[in-house]
Amino acid sequence: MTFALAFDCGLAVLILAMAIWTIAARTTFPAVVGFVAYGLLLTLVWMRLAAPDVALTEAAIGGGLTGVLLLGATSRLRATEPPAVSERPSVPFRLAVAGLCTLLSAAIAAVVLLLPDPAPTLAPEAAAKLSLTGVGNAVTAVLLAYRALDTLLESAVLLLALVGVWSLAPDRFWGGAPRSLALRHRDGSLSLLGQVLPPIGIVLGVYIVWVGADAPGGKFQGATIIGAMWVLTMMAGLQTPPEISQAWVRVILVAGAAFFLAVGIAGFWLAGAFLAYPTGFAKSLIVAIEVALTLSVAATLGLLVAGPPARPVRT
Amino acid sequence: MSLLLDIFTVVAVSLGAVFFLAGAVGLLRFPDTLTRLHALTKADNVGLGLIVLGLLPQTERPLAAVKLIVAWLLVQLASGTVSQLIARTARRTEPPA
Amino acid sequence: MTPGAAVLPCAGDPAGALLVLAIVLPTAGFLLALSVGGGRAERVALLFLAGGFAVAIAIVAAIWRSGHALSYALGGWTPPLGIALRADGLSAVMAMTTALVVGAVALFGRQNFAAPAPGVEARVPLSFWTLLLAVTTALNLIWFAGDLFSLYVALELLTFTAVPLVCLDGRADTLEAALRYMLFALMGSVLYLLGTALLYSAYGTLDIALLSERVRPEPAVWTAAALMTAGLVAKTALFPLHLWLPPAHAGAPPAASALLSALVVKGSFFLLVRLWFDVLPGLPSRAPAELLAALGAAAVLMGSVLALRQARLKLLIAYSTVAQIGYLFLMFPLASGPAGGPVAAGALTGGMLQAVSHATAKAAMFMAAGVMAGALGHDRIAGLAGTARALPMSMFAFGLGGAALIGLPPSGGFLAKWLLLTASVQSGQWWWAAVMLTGGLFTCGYVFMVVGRAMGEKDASEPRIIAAPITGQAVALALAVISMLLGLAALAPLDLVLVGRPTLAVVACR
Amino acid sequence: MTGPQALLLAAVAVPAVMLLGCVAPRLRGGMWQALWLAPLPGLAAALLARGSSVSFGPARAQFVLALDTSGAILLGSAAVLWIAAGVYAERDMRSAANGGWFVVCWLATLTGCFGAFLIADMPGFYLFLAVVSLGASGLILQGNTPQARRASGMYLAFALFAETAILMGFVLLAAGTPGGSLLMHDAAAALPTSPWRDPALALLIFGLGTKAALVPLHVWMPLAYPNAPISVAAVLSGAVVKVSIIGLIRVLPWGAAMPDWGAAMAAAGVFGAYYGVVVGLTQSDPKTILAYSSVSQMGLLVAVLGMGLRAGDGGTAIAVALAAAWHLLAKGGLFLAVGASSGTTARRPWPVLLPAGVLALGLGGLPFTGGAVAKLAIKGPLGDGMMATLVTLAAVGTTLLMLHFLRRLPASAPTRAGEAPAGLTLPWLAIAFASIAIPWALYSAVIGPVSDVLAPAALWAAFWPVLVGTLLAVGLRAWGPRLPPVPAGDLVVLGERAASGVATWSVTLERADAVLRLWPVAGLSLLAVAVALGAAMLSGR
Amino acid sequence: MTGATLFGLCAAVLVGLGLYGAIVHHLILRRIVAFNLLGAGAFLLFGVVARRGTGAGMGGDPVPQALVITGIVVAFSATALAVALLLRLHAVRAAEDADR
Repeated sequence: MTFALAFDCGLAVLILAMAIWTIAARTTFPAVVGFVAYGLLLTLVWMRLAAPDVALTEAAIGGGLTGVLLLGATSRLRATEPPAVSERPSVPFRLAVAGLCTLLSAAIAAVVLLLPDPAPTLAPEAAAKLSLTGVGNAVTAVLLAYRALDTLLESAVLLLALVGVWSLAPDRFWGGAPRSLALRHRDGSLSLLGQVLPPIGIVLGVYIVWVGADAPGGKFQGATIIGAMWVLTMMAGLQTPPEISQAWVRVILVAGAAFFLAVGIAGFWLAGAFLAYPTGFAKSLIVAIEVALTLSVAATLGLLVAGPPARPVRT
Repeated sequence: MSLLLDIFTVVAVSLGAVFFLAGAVGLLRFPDTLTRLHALTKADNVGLGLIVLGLLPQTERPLAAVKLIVAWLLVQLASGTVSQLIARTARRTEPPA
Repeated sequence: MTPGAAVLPCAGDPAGALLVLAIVLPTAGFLLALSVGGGRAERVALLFLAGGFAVAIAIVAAIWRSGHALSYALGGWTPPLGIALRADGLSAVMAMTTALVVGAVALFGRQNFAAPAPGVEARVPLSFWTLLLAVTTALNLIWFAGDLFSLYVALELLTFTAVPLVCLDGRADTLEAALRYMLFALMGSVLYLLGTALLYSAYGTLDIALLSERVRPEPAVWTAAALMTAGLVAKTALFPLHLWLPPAHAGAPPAASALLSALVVKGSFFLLVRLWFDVLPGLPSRAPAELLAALGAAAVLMGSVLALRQARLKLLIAYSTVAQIGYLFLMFPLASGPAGGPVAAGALTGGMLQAVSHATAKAAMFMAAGVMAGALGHDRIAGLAGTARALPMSMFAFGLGGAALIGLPPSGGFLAKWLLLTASVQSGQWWWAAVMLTGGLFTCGYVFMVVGRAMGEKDASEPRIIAAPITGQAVALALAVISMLLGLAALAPLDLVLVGRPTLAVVACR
Repeated sequence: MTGPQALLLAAVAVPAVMLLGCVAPRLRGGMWQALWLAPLPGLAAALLARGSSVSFGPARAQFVLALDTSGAILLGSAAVLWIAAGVYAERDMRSAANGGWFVVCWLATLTGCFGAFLIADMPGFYLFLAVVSLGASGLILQGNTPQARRASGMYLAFALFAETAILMGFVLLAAGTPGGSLLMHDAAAALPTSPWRDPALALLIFGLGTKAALVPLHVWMPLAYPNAPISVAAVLSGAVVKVSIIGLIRVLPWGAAMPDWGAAMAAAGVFGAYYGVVVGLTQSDPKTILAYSSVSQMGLLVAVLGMGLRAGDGGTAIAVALAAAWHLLAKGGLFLAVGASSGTTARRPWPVLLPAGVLALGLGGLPFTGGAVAKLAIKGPLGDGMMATLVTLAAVGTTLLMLHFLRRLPASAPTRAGEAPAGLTLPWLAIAFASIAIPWALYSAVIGPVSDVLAPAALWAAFWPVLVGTLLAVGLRAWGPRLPPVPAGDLVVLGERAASGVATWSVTLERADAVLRLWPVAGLSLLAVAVALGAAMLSGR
Repeated sequence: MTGATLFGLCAAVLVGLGLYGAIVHHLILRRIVAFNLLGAGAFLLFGVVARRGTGAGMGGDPVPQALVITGIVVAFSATALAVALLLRLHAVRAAEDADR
């Protein structure tokens, strides 16, 4: 057994332990904490799987923002968490569920073991066409050229989720700002962090977007960091969420997707196909789209964490 | 020279790992939040510091070394703030031991 | 970078650009409506939906005239690396239905979801109009996308639009219904996603056309097919996975219910059809198809009986949807006979026609029920007396929609039933015919129960029935009439459905 | 489009357009006066458009109207009845509370009835059958009593069962028809060689037999007619029920002999003929007695169809159509007579009773009435065997039943005091006259010279069953009260008990649904579906 | 056994665990957490597929990696929407209880 495999084994065991903890924990808070740890461990797995782009995304979104969201919900729901054990399904029932889950897992595991060797891959093809896109990071090429449609839709999905979250506002608060994220008890150290970290974070985020064209990184990762910085300042009480009816909020939210769509449509005339880039401009357009999307995605992520409007419009 | 540096790295990283181990034991064994926090922060600061220090000679480019140091500083900042938060919350919610 | 002009491969069919347009138009509308906000979202939505309607007609015409499928390689990147849009007859028919029903819902929604004052933005109108555009994007993508992962994103897009529509009124029980719907649909999506991962692991592509050439019977495919089918079935609310449907469809505002029942459940169903008959042609043998049909049969019987037992009109219609979804699944064993045979073609056509017919009829019924509930102030079936006299147009729409569900000629439901019955006779599977006929009887039962009540004389003690605006009633009636005449109009779509299906010969269905 | 084609179209389109006109409340009010006009194009078509056909729509699913001889016979006589009943209904029902619905249902039933007589393709027939059933159940509801509601529901339930069977029968017919024709004529011709011959025939006979009140599928009939308004009972018992006869005529293959199916139909029909008489004798309400008489008479018509099928006799269709036309007019007339008699005082019953008596005994075959003509017409298909004897003996029973009816008629009379208004008696007298005249005219037009009917042997053959029946009636009068009372609708009581069993069963289903919709249970189902699908894929490789 | 296969098996188990949690838990927030666990399992499966498809000098097939990035963002949107729904439901319930 090589050292690497031993490490992988240890990692797998830890992840499974965290997963079991997350499922089995008696109350919600430790479960969520377990989930965040699980997300961070997964980041390591992604590194082990030679997927640094995914690792960045997982760390930023899977562990980070999802964790913030879930922890926030946990603390807000703590008062209402019923201790009811009677609602839980009976033991035989849970055994039946467990049995079927095991069967499903076993089926997937069997397929994993039986996978063809050598595995079919698009890596050579992606590499061969990479020069056409001008970028150096194949993942970015996939996201913004080969499968640009998915990315375009994904930005629409984020916006749509935001519309969905907003639609849950009480009518009287429509157009107002989401509830403040600031902790109930103001804390000096947090506001210090809120002042020190964001400049660094924003630089880091921009850097990740910028290198994304050629090295691991990209808009979602960078945007998440920038978004997280925003959330941090809001939590530190240094900023309040903006009112959602303000025009600039809307414009920032929509700009990224709209720009992407516009470039895609322009491709009809300039490059002969929707979402195609004209020769020689591919890289610059891709970077431009990434930048535009970064801002919008960061704003969307921040507002998704902030939740629906909960304060009346200031007049 | 490189051998010396390698030995330095091994020693420093191992020492860092020991601190982390101690921190983990403390986290599991200490009775209340504040003492646990105490164990954890010590491990974090010193352990991570030693590991970063140990890795510095192994970097190929200066930029990588800067990155490592920045990572350490950021962790310092974050863990300092978070432990502060946890400690305050603990003092508010837990009865003093 | 290689120099030269033809760096990027060119896209396919020029008419294929229509497919792009069908997706881009509502997306652009969604972005525009969200950014201009205010009271202008409605106007933006109507404008872009009208454009979408024209595009749908153009697509149908292009396919009908050329007799073969349209395709478009996005960005000029051909599969497997890139994503292709593809429209065959099936997708064209569904796209046309979408344009029709979404258009009707938009016209119907104008009275309920107008801005409170000119230029003033309010929660419900803005949400409704943006979501309506997003639903169109998601559905068109489902009909046209040729890539299993893009279809996953489209499915999620559809879920994210459908869920907020369920709880627009913000009451606790609709919120609960929406949450339950959301979580169950998410489980279904993950199962689907697992299946796509397995397929990619085995064949290195997610393109439907390429997969159909490469797929061989082996464990990865069986597991993938089982997982994806289960996930899609959960999203389609096939019995016994219908837990979320009745509360969600009954609780939503009428315009939204119409959309959900008519189109949203058809999205995952359509994907299932794609999966079974395009990705895995001939692969899933009789046994799984029969399992699906058995669940469908249970849905028909259970849904119908429960519809009969409901005290509220919208719940009755929702349970009727459960039953009608069951019908759709009866086509699987019938259409997975010898591929290319006239029996399979007839069954496939019948199944899709059933989907379209149910879409228009059910939308009309939900709208009519909404008008009645609005005028009565409740939707208790026991208190419907006098509605037929007060709201004859809505009642007529409900009755016609019901007749289309029952399958009276010349409705699309009749033709669908006829084709499916014929297929079951010709393939020797008469038991599915028995299920269809029994279900038809139950359908008569619950439709007549409502119509009979509504035709009764109003008790003097009941509060007065408020007059309802004419537009909504007219839209419902128009949809009902369309569903009733679909059997005549559908004679062309009958062949249209089979356009671009190399595995199935284009033959007359009888 | 030629003139006859236009007439065919108008026969269906005029009532249909009037029906659509009812959407406007103002037009609906004015529709009352026009009720009697609606059937006129049908009458004209029957007289002038025989043999023509007209079709619409794309070639693969044509909507074809065609008028063959049997269709023309039934259409014409039905039109006469609808006109008379329309006049009657206008006088009788106009002031009813729910008048608007009455007109709507009346026109729907009329459209469906005429459409069914004219249509030549299967989907069209199915459609018109459905329209007729819906309209008719709505008309029965106009009786506006709890019993009427029960009767209406029962009528609809049976109609739906019948239509379900008919739909499946049609699907089987079409599946067995080479070339994909949907015309009933083509399908019937291909039936003897169809691989689905037996199930198709079974379903069609079951379905159309239900519509024809073949025992034991007759139970809706004695509930429906007595509880419906008079005019409604008249058209339902006269015209509407004949839709089943035209359906059977169209779908049975007259080119080939099918002894087994023919014999089965004949046996079922004759059984019904006797059953109707026996149960009818236990009834006291004249309308119920008439309903049971309809059960009996429809049984006879089915029996004749069966005998014709058994022998492969091509002339059966026209003979049965003629007999059906007679029954159509006579039974319609008798129901109107019940209405007319309820308007007269018990002291002067004769102006009503006398013509009613002629009609009633005509059903038994009284010479010189249309009944005797009808009897002679069906002699051919019946042959000379045992079946002929049984049918003749059934005429004795019919006479007996009809005399029972005549005795009960005045007894039920004085419900409303005063003279019957002319609007009520005139249509009735007109129908009474038509029912005598039309069969004669038809016989000479489509079967043979009238002298056949007037031959002494034929006269005697028609007369003696009436005589025997009359004698028996005198005997029965003494013995009658001792007959056990049978509830109207006899077997239906058992069925309703079974239905309540189904209702409790549906409560169980509702509980099961509630359990299945629990989150964990649904989750378990999801897993189970996935695993089962996987297992099925694995097993089916 | 390679690391990729190991993590593939790990993914299979995670899927089972996630499904179990999502079905059995009676608290909706726990179901949401379990759903995220389940989703991560599915993404991990993609990651394993990507890792196995090394070639052309890349550590893995970039296409599944890109799919996972998209998938993670979609899953986050789903979580955000579900959490918002849950919070709103509780708020409305609490208001209704207060009214009563």
